Amino acid sequence: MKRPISENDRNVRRISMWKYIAKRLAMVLVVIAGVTLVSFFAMYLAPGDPAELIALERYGQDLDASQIESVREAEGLNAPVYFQYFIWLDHLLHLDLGRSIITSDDVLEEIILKLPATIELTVAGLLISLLIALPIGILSALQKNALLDNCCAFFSLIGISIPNFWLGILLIWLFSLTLHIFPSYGYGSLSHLALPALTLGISMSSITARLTRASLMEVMEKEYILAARARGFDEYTVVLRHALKNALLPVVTFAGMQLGYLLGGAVIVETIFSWPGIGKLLVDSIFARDFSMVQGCVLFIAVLFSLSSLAVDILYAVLDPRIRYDMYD
Amino acid sequence: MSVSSLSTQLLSVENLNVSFKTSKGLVKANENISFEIKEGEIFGLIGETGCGKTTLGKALLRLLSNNARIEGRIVYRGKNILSLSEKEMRSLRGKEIGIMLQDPSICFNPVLSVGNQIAEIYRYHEGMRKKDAEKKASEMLELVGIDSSRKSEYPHQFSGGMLQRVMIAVALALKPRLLIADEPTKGLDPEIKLQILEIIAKLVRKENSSMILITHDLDVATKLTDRTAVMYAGEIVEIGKTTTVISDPKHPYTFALLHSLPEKGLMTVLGQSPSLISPPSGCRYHPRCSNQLADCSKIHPELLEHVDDHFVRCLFSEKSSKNVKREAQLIPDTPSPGCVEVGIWHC
Amino acid sequence: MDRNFKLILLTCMLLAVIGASACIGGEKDETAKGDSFGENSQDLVVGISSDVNNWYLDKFADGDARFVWSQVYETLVRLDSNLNIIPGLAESWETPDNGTTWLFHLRKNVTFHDGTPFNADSVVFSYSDKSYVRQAVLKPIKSVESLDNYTVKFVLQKPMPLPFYLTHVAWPIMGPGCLDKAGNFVKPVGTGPFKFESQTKDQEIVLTRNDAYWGNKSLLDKVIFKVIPDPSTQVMAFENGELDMIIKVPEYDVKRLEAKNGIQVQRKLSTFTDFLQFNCDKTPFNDTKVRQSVAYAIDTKALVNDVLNGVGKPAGGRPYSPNMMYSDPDLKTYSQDLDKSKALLKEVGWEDSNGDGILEKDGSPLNCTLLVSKGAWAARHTLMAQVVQEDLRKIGMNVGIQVLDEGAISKLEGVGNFGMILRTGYFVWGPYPKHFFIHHSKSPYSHYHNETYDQLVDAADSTIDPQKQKELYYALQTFVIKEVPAFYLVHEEKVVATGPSVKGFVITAEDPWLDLSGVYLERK
Amino acid sequence: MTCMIENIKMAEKLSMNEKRLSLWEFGKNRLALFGILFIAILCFLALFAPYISPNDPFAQKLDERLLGPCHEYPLGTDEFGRCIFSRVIYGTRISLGIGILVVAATSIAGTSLGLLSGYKGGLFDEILMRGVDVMLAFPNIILALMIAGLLGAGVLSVVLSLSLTQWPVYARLVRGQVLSLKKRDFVEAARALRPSNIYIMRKHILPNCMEPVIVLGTLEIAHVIIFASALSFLGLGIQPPTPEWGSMLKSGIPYLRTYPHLCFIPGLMIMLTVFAFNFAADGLRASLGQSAKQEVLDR
Repeated sequence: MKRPISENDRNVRRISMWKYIAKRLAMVLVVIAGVTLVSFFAMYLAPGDPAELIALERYGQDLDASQIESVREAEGLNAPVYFQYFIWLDHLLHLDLGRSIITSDDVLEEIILKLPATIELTVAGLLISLLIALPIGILSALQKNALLDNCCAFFSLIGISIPNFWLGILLIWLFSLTLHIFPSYGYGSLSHLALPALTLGISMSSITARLTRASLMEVMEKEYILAARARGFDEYTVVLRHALKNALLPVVTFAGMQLGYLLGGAVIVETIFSWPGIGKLLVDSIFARDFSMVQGCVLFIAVLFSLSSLAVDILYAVLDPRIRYDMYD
Repeated sequence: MSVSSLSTQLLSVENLNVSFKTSKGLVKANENISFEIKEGEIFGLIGETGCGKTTLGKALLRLLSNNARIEGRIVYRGKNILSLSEKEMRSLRGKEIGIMLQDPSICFNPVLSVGNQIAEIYRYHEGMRKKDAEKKASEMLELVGIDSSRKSEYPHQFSGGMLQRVMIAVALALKPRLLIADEPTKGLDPEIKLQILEIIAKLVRKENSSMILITHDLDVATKLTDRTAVMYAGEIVEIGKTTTVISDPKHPYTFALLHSLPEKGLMTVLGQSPSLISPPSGCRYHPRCSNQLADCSKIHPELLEHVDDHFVRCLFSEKSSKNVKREAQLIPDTPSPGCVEVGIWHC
Repeated sequence: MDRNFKLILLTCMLLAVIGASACIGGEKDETAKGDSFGENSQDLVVGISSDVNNWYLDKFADGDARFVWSQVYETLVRLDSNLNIIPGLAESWETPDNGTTWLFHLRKNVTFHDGTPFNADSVVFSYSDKSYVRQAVLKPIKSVESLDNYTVKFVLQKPMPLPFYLTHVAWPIMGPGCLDKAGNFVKPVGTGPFKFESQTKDQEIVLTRNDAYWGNKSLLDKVIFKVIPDPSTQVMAFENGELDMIIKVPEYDVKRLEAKNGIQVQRKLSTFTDFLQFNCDKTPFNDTKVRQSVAYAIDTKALVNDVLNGVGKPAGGRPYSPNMMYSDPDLKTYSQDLDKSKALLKEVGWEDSNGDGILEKDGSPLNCTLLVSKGAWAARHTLMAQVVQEDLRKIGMNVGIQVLDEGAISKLEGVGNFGMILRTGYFVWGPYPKHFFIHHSKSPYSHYHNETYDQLVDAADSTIDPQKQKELYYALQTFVIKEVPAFYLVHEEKVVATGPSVKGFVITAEDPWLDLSGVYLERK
Repeated sequence: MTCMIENIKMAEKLSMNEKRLSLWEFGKNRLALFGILFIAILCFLALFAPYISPNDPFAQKLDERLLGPCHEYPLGTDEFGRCIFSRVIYGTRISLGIGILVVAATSIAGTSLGLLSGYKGGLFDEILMRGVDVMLAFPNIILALMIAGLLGAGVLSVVLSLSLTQWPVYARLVRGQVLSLKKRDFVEAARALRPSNIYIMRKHILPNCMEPVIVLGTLEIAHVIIFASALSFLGLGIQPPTPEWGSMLKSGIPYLRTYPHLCFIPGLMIMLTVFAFNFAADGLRASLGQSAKQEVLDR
């Protein structure tokens, strides 16, 4: 009577797992489609006639209507909007994000060129945030005296409210201008990475700490922790082997979720520290009114973000053996 | 059920009081509980849910949350458990006294495979190497009738009965001298329930260790236990040899419980158990008691020896044992142990 | 399948990524520190604010790119540090017919970085009609041909002081080796004291010494140009010793850096002048009186002395810094006079009818946008713009500032969608006042159209007789003061700061030009 | 910072189960008082800025640049000799103004959309929710950046861009609410009695959605203020000389080494303001009780 139970238990699980992943995949595809829509039509917010802008770039200042018209022809800008969208989409599917209006570089190439820097920054930021958050969260969840706990609480409250561009400047002021420990700008060595990563990390860590503490406290209330104690394990084993692993599951997903948001934070941090990543590229091209580049960056980031959150969900599904695959709402 | 040497005393509880500070007030979960357990004895704790039996079970291992206050003495083989250090306590838990908490479905770490959770016990307490520990774990699983190939599976992949078996394996992994089993058969369908009881009984007897069986299910108690205590509203109201308690209940509550069994024509206990914050004055059972005296609401009865080693907490039975007897005759066919046996075997 | 394992795996992955990046970083660190900051290394690290986007003569080298070009490429005619014209790759030149034909006699045994000899053909190649300059300021060139191996003949449509034009680093001599067989650009090949080694986009450009240089060879092994757009970041980096030299120190840091010992700050009046260009095709600035009132409203002295910490020279409308040719020393310039400027506005009907402090004329308020480039060339501009804004607020003009990239500005400019632009330079190279061309109707940057002005400019630019040129250019200066097609604010003072280990650097007045001859390093 | 909303949700979701008495929750309410007090002060400053501020925030005194604190200029002067104190005070106007404006707009729009889609369900709901997903697929500062960048800098574009990016949060929240409410008995009953949907929505559903929306709104003001100042900091938001904390911070950077207070003061203001609103939101949440709390948090 044991085998059958276990068997169909297994089947149930496997199926629902794949179903779940498939579902999420479909969802993400829908979202990405929407993302392309948004980033295409957002361009129509820009003042001025795209054809004219491109013509200006091509033929310089003294251009006449005929040149603008010829551009309009060449770029298919006289076709109906939805048609243009589909053409653009078609290019997209062939991984062609078009060329920069200003420098006429290939947008995708440009982005790929900047990608490593951004990834380096975000991953470092994430790691730092975890390095800060986990100890704080765990400590304040476990230790008995209220003082340390309150200190951690206060830290996290500050961390939540401090704007990261200000934090960045404070760090520059302290570590670069006053203490001369880290360089204030630039890309390359670890020492260059330090301040930007710290800025990102700290602003993220506060929230992660909060989450860790909360989820660990929740887990410590669980019956299986009592059971573990009943088996005569010392607190160390109880926490590390039994509590922490469960407590960290939500933290892991959350950390993944943040990887996406770190991309957002990166925009500001990269600009402060002139870190040659996608975020800076985005801001620069906004100032240069390089619409195709802006479009490319935003699209790229959004897609990256959606995919990362998908990956995280799947990771969670794998990490947590007892998954309740609830699609949301 | 062979009751082997009831000689040496293993555990004795001396007027134990357990209370919880809560926002609503002081909850007196246990009030001067006293009983003792001998080597190899199986002791039953019976009572409705919320009468404080689970608390008692946890109190014995000091597993209660830190807002609980425990007074009295719990003497385990000469040592007073309540005065032990955390460290000594740890060496006691699992090794000397094993406990099976209620509801296995929440008592296992969801992200560790069951094999893992058994093996770690050996690794922690006996410092075994991974391989040996796992070997032992699979032996344990086989022992409780689970195919050792399932040791790599996770708790959520087991059915309730299976998990209960695993619980037994965990609790008995270190062959404790005393096993506290809290509602081991709760929410299981009859046949599974039976198997579980079989296993527990078999293993406990085999090791000649003692057991405290906490249950609301009289059948289970009657089948397994040597002695039984009936708890009501945080007190022991009747305690004695199981056979005597069952065959000749002296406390109206026990009586009512007995007759709430199906084959006794389901004479249910009226009303519900009182709050432990402000228990009724006098005899705590009097609001629900079928045969009250005037004093029942005033005087709080003592736990008095009625006949040899059969204690009851009831004014009524103090007055005259006759009345209780008469009560008993009202009921058709008072069960003989034998028929109780039968009754249980196919319940 | 143990979950522990998965968790570990995950963390390992993260660590791996970090580790990898760290290593990459590590290596970069080597090249940066190891070489350039090691004992007695001769690698100069210079901060610039914009990358080199093109290396070939078919496009204009903009921004700080020219500082880099000036190390790799050379021109036929050069200027000394005080803007006197001197031989470059051409040893001498002559014009048989007052400026329509020019003969350049080239320097012998000069070789390009790829070893090919420099000769007349390479000049012809550099000034072929494909070159940017032939399509822009040197449109008038009819032909460029080599008479013999070391003589080149330029034929123009009209007389022009060609040598001055040829001093500009943005149209230098390039070797045919720049191109491959198919005619695509491969690598920069010049004759300059440094060779191109490598470029990391938006980060750094590395040049190595050209040992076959015809002049006296540089004492430096390498020059590393670090691209740091934000000027204040540049200064921080410089003060933290990450840079040896910054070539455009923001005015607000000059005093502090000068005070620091070890750091050397050299200042010299350059050929650039910041000016406020009006959109004369549109209201309100199509009205000369309005432009004049702006000229009266702005206090250029305060601008220089207070906001720019006394770096630079108040122009008060003078289009040329005094160190330029034909700059009229006793030109009557503007100085702030709010009453006068208010009066001028009143004259042409701008009055505050609704008492909101902003003037109106037939219903429409006196608003305009001021375009400012995003600090790539001059950090001071954003500051100056705000002062201008405040000064004009005092006379009831509501100015909105828009900070944009050069590219974005030139777009808006093309559409004519602006009121004023704050800019600097334009047709400024060496001492020759070609700059007046900016307001000429034919100029792509002109927003001013005036027959007499155009005629004056053409006349001045089609003679080589100094006396006549002087008269005409004086006339132009007074014209600009009177008509104010643009109001000239500040004569730029070039500020270069060098670190403790940099020796033997001398600043030149020419901009954009970086002269590293005689520079060497003493690292401690 | 960009992910505050989600963060708070995720974190709070669990911090609801926090049991220990500590600053994490009980303390919050004490802090909530501080928060509300501070907000009150800010509002006061914003309303009476002209009377409170000692100097004209625009007036440049080029000969009094970069002064330290003195009795004429309580917080000193900036790079144009403008009174920092006055500018900070006027800054509250902008920040609060934008915050409240955006939150008002988005909460109304989001709530009504959420109501509809939750109540109607079906295709409309599907489409709207996918829309919401799409909007939330952009790290929100980025979308705001793009829109602001395209529209060109200025107050209007800031408000617009933030409004366009913030509404989905409310929509999703309210929708979730409605879905849970629809199952409740009293709504069922009401339906049985009175078939008019509008009536039911207005009378029964909307009031029950309000509490969490209010809490979220308070939280949102904080985020909007941060976003707005971030945009200005990047130079895409409010343009100088308008006194806005973000742009003040930006223009202070060149003087970071010599006059760090140019950067410190506005930054501190932003942080305290956000601080205050976060506390206030927590306080509200607590006072609205577990239920409302719960609902705010599941998206």
